[in-house]
Amino acid sequence: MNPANTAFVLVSAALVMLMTPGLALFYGGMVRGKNVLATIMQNFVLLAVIGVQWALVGYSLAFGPDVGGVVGSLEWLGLQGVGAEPFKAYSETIPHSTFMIFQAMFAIITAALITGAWAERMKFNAFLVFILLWSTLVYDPVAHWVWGDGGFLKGLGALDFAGGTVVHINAGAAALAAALVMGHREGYGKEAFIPHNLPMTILGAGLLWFGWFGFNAGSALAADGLAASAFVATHLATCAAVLSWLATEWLVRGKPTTLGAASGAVAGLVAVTPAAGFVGPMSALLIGLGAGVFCYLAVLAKVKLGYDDSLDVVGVHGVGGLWGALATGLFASKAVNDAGADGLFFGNPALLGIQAVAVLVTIVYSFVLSFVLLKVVDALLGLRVARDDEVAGLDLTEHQEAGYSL
Amino acid sequence: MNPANTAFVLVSAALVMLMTPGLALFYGGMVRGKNVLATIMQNFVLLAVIGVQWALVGYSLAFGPDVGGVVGSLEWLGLQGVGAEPFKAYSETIPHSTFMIFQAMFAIITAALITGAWAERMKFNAFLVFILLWSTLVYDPVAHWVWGDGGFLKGLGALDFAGGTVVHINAGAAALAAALVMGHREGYGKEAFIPHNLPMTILGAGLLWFGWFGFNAGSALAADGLAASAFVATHLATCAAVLSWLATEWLVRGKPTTLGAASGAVAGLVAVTPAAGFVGPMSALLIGLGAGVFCYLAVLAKVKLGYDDSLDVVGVHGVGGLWGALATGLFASKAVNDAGADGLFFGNPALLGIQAVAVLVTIVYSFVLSFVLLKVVDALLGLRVARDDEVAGLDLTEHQEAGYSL
Amino acid sequence: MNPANTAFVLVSAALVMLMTPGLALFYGGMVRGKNVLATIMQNFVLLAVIGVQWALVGYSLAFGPDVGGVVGSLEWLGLQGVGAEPFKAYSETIPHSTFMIFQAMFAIITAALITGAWAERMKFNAFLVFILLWSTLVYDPVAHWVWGDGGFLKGLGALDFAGGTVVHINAGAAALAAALVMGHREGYGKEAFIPHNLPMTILGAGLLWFGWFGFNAGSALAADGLAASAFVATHLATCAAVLSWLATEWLVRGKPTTLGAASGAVAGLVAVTPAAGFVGPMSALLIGLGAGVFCYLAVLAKVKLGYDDSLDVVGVHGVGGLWGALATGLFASKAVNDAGADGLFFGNPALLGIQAVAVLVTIVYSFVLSFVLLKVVDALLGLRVARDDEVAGLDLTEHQEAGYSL
Amino acid sequence: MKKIEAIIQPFKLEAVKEALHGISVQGMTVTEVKGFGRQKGLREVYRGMEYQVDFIPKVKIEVIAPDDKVETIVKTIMTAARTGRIGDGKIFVSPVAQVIRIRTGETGDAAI
Amino acid sequence: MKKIEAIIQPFKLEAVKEALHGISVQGMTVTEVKGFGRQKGLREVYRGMEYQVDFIPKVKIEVIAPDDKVETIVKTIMTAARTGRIGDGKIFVSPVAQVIRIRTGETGDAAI
Amino acid sequence: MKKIEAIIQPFKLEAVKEALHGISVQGMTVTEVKGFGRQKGLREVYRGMEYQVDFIPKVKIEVIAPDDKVETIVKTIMTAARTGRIGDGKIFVSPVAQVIRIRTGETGDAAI
Ligand SMILES: Nc1ncnc2c1ncn2[C@@H]1O[C@H](COP(=O)(O)OP(=O)(O)O)[C@@H](O)[C@H]1O
Ligand SMILES: Nc1ncnc2c1ncn2[C@@H]1O[C@H](COP(=O)(O)OP(=O)(O)O)[C@@H](O)[C@H]1O
Ligand SMILES: Nc1ncnc2c1ncn2[C@@H]1O[C@H](COP(=O)(O)OP(=O)(O)O)[C@@H](O)[C@H]1O
Repeated sequence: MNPANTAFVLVSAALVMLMTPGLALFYGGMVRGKNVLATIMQNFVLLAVIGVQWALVGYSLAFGPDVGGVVGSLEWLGLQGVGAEPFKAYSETIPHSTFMIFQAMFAIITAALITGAWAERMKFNAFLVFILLWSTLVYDPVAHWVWGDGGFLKGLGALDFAGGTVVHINAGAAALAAALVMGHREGYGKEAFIPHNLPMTILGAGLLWFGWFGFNAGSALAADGLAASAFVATHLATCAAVLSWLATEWLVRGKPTTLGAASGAVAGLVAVTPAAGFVGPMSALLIGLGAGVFCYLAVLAKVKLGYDDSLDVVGVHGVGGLWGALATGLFASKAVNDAGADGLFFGNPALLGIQAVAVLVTIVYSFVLSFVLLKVVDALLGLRVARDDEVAGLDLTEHQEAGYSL
Repeated sequence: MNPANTAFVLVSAALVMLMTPGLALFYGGMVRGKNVLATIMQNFVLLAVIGVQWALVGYSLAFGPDVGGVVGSLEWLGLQGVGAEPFKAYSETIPHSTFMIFQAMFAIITAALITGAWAERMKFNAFLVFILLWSTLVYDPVAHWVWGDGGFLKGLGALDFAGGTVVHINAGAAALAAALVMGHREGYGKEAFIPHNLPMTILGAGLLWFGWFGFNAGSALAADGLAASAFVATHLATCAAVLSWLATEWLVRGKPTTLGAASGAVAGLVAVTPAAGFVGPMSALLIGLGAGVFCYLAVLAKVKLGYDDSLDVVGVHGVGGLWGALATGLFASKAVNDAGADGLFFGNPALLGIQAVAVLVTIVYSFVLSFVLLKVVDALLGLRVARDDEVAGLDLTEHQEAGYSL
Repeated sequence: MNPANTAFVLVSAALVMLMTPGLALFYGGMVRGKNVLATIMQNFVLLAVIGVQWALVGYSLAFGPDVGGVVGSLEWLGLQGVGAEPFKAYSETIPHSTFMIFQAMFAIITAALITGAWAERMKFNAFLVFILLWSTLVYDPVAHWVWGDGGFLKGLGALDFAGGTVVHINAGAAALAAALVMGHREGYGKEAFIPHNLPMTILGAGLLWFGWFGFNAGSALAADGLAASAFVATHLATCAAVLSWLATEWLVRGKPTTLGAASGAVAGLVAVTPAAGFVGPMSALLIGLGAGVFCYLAVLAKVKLGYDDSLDVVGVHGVGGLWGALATGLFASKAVNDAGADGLFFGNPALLGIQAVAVLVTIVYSFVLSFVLLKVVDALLGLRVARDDEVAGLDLTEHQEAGYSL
Repeated sequence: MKKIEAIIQPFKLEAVKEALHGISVQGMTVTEVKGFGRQKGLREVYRGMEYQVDFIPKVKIEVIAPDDKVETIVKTIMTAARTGRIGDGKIFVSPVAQVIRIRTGETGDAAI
Repeated sequence: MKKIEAIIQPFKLEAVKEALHGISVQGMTVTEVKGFGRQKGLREVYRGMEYQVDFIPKVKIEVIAPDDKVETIVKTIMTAARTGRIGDGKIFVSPVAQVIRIRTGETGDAAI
Repeated sequence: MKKIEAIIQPFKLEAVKEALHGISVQGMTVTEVKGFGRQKGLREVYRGMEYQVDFIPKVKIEVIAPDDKVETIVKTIMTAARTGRIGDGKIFVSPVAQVIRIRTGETGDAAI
């Protein structure tokens, strides 16, 4: 037990927790005023829903004693035996409960990310049912594969420092399924869907950036040189992605936008997540530069492809996570973290292959299962609010509230 | 001296500090737009007012060398002798000044909580005078009784990990006195008092939740298994309270609201505060479940009972704190913290009795003294703004500002 | 290496990072609605611009191996050799990369502070060019003089715990140059320039206060008694400045304002910054009291003097930093920090002289070079947007966005 | 038919609405406006700068009514909106040539 | 010349605008208003308190037009704004004595 | 009596107000409106999507005045509001049958 590491991971857990309200604001500012509360609510309530699910079953499924490499057993249901003693396979220096609660925040934010795909049109009850199923049947197993003691992708040697695959690709694939299943918002292509409050979005981006230091540096599970390295990589990739998103936008559209800066930051944070603890600062810069360009183009491509992923979960988290996971296969270096591996640019092309496999498995599993689950919930409850309710706005019709009464 | 513990408590102090701006937003979003600044101001300025009071006299009264079990002596006026050396009775491993500043943030937020009771109608000068008197004559002694070295409720064996009694019940009782003394807002029962900016309230709730990890886990005063346990209990109780508040609301009113989610979160945070370091995770879940239901019903009851506690300080902090203090008597377990005690469900009914005594003493003392102090200040300065000023809004009439000029 | 110190400084770095979004909101709320995004953008984008500049050249210039006492060499370009090993001259107990990233956040916020001077009228491209030049040619050398190993002001014995000279006076002098070079906003003196969203400004102030604990306490670079002492001094000076600003305002104008409370807080934080690790709590109180009065009067004086420093960077950061640097010469005490020095009130008048020299050198260098750089950029690109664009607002004309579409 | 426009104090809106309901006027349209007149606006202070806010927030009520109801409506508004202090506002009556209810196509008094 | 004022459902604004463009009406002025009428507002709930929001957000379109175009414009608005449900709104037509274009000083029909 | 309505550029409000004060018109009512006309709105860009914002923020000034003052007022507004560019706006004059001051009950010119 090391109190410094415990302090660091507990504070990191608090930082990651703050990312969910941060995301709520990031998303909330981008929708129209009539849907601001419904959008925020779908994030905020996940703190509670997934928080409880995690304690009851999720943690056990994701990190519990391995069952065939694919899922954790039910031994730790209700956090049985998850106490002050460290669990060595995850960390020898912090209480097991500290690791558990740190990971809880990851499960929460992952589910929250997806909500951007169906913003402004999904029923609250259907949302609750779907997300519970998704977290239990998709997130928990995937987390086990990659991070769980005995997980098969971990066994393969796939690297995912803080969740490029588990969190972002996973959420992005689910978001794509959701956008396809749910269809366009009313008025799509005809009306202007203009963000109602961009300062709120920027505030959200600021809180996300802040919390992400806990996400990535905290994933070192110790307050050491590795944590510092991950912290630095996180910051530099994010900086670079802001610049490259803005530069691309400036070239393509003629003006750099504030929403572009915020989006670029998130893209950079996403892309560096899997790599944070495996790459040096200059590699992180390059990963960030790539993220800003690729995600911006992915967002533009959405319009061409014609699906309505309201807040660009696919373009930012899916594509950013994909780039980050592959980039880990390019830029990872044992000089930075010898518990990791060397990537293509450091003489080991095999890692890129392994990363590609991990990515592919996750995309296919997450997309297919999400698609099926959405169809099931649609059949049972209906996924979309009534047309009139959508026009009137979900704040009033789903929650009987108004965001603003100025 | 342990640097890890020092780091942990300093960071916790910063987190608790952030709760006061968080509360300012939580409250500020719930009032009408014409009172947003006045409401925020009454919270923000307390950082300064109680901050200075604490350094000059408050800390000495609350934690200074005991005088008859009821109050601290004046030996530490102006922080004399409160320096880098640990003060063993409070912690052997962190500087005395660290403990002092951590506790300062508690004194600040407690005073701030009460401001919700008289929101939208209290004069700023009367508010300043009252709150200074209250903090000195009510908060400081009560803190001494429960937490001070030699305090009589501590001697009795009452458990209050992070302030259910000292902070929440204390504030709730004062709020009730304030609501009764000040009377209804103009237009009460006739006009709709609709929150002017709920996203602001949600942001506030998010910051409160975040900061509360410092409040509760930080109260372990060490980065150890106990802190981790308190952190986990805090999160789970809060999650459960969000769910139970929403569920009750859904049953009673037909829709789950965003304000309900935020309110439930605060209710859960309040209720788990006294228990955080004494109960296991499943007990915390149950405490949270209770908090959501009880506080929601208490808020409904207010309307029946007819007093105008503008922002439900009594219903959320009073009732939530009461439930939490008693629940500590039910769910506390030496298996979690052997410096604590067993509660009723762990074979020791005596603890519940002790908790009840501590609660009762605090409620009576706080309510009576608050009532008297309010009457005195009313006689001297008048508590309420003029009717016309209330109609025009306190932002303009008390501060010559407008919240928004969009 | 000490993990507790590493944890403390990493978390502090995250806190300081949050100050820039905090400042964005603090400033963003004070401008008119049509310029909210442009104002926020100029802060947010600096995270990225200076973040990258710092990694590529800035850190090496500021902290790299000394060249003649005036600047760092280029040895550490691209963070070469800045890794997990501590660099003893700065700290023996934390990774060099941790120190580097902590300092990165200082370089960012300093540049961001200046943007308040030209708010509502500067072109985005000219801003980018100027700020890059400024950070490289002004900030980096000045940081080297005061904090760099071998810096000449450090050699002189000038004390600047967390950046009164390097950050605030430096930014204030640049801001004065900018206000003079750029001239008045359209409508200055005729139209009312009313803050469009004061709750946003208060939120910003709250985040600044929170983050400033990382700024000042983190500057101890260790989780020890000194960090605790700096933390306490920071809080108390800020509290006192809020009170003294409000009191002065109350006397002069008849009402205490919310913006006054927020401004007082920032003034106190600024003034205590150089002193935080060298003064006791009661000295900090006095420094804060002075800051509130002096900065308030400086802001009033601006109107008389007739320059248009839009958001009072000179009055708050310039004057506050000046007062803080000199006050360090008055109140510093070896009893608090024996690595420091005694000030005038502790028997050593020499320190005050040294502080005055450091201040003077910084003001002259920063003002003159800023002035020249602004003139150069003006000649190349033009500093100001077109008159019509200024009337229409910079959000639309510089970024093609609108802050709100409620 | 006539259009009756009343510029009133915002806090009187509730009372005026009630009073109009009392004489069976159900329909009306309300707009937030800024009034300039004899009533002086408040001063606001920001960082020591004082600004006279020269407009006053007001509310404009528009009611379309048959000619024979105009007098009653005007009187009702007057009574309900009056505080007797400067700034109580004005009522303007102007001619309307035609009224149509969109839903049904009804015109004239039937459409009101 | 006449002024045509239409109070319509906000979500019909786009359709009405398109329809008016279709008959070559380019100029109009739009205001956000609160409508009171037969249509009932929604209930909002805050911490268990239920409030009937009695006004409905509406949009007012004002078009000044030469006398001979009034009928077409009114018909066009009617068709485009109609859903057939309560709350569709009203159209009022009233006389205008003079119109001036500020930029050029043109008056009468030429100024529209 | 007449009602003079002017739709102007928001940044001209101050100048028009001053000019009207200059000819002793003290009272007026101002509303924020959205104008559609010849003047093209700006484009906004969000994540690469470009939206033509087709309305322009405008300000509507309403002044009720005795018949004999109408011409001066219209001229004054014209001069003060003019930039000579498209989008300067329009002035409409229409008849008013009656004016009442709520505070005093005065009617007609005395109520203005
Ligand atoms: N000539 C006018 N034309 C249009 N609106 C007016 C006129 N005079 C006054 N108003 C409106 O009536 C409101 C009240 O007028 P004011 O002169 O302040 O007080 P009173 O109604 O008591 O005479 C003003 O704020 C303005 O909105
Ligand atoms: N007499 C009236 N004067 C002014 N506005 C009216 C009047 N009656 C109705 N309105 C406006 O028309 C809107 C629609 O009226 P309502 O009675 O709800 O339905 P409908 O248009 O189907 O008759 C109202 O919200 C209000 O804005
Ligand atoms: N026929 C009309 N009816 C009502 N308002 C109009 C009409 N034509 C124009 N307007 C208003 O006048 C404003 C200015 O008109 P526009 O055609 O842009 O330029 P200009 O005033 O130079 O002719 C518009 O934004 C609109 O608010």
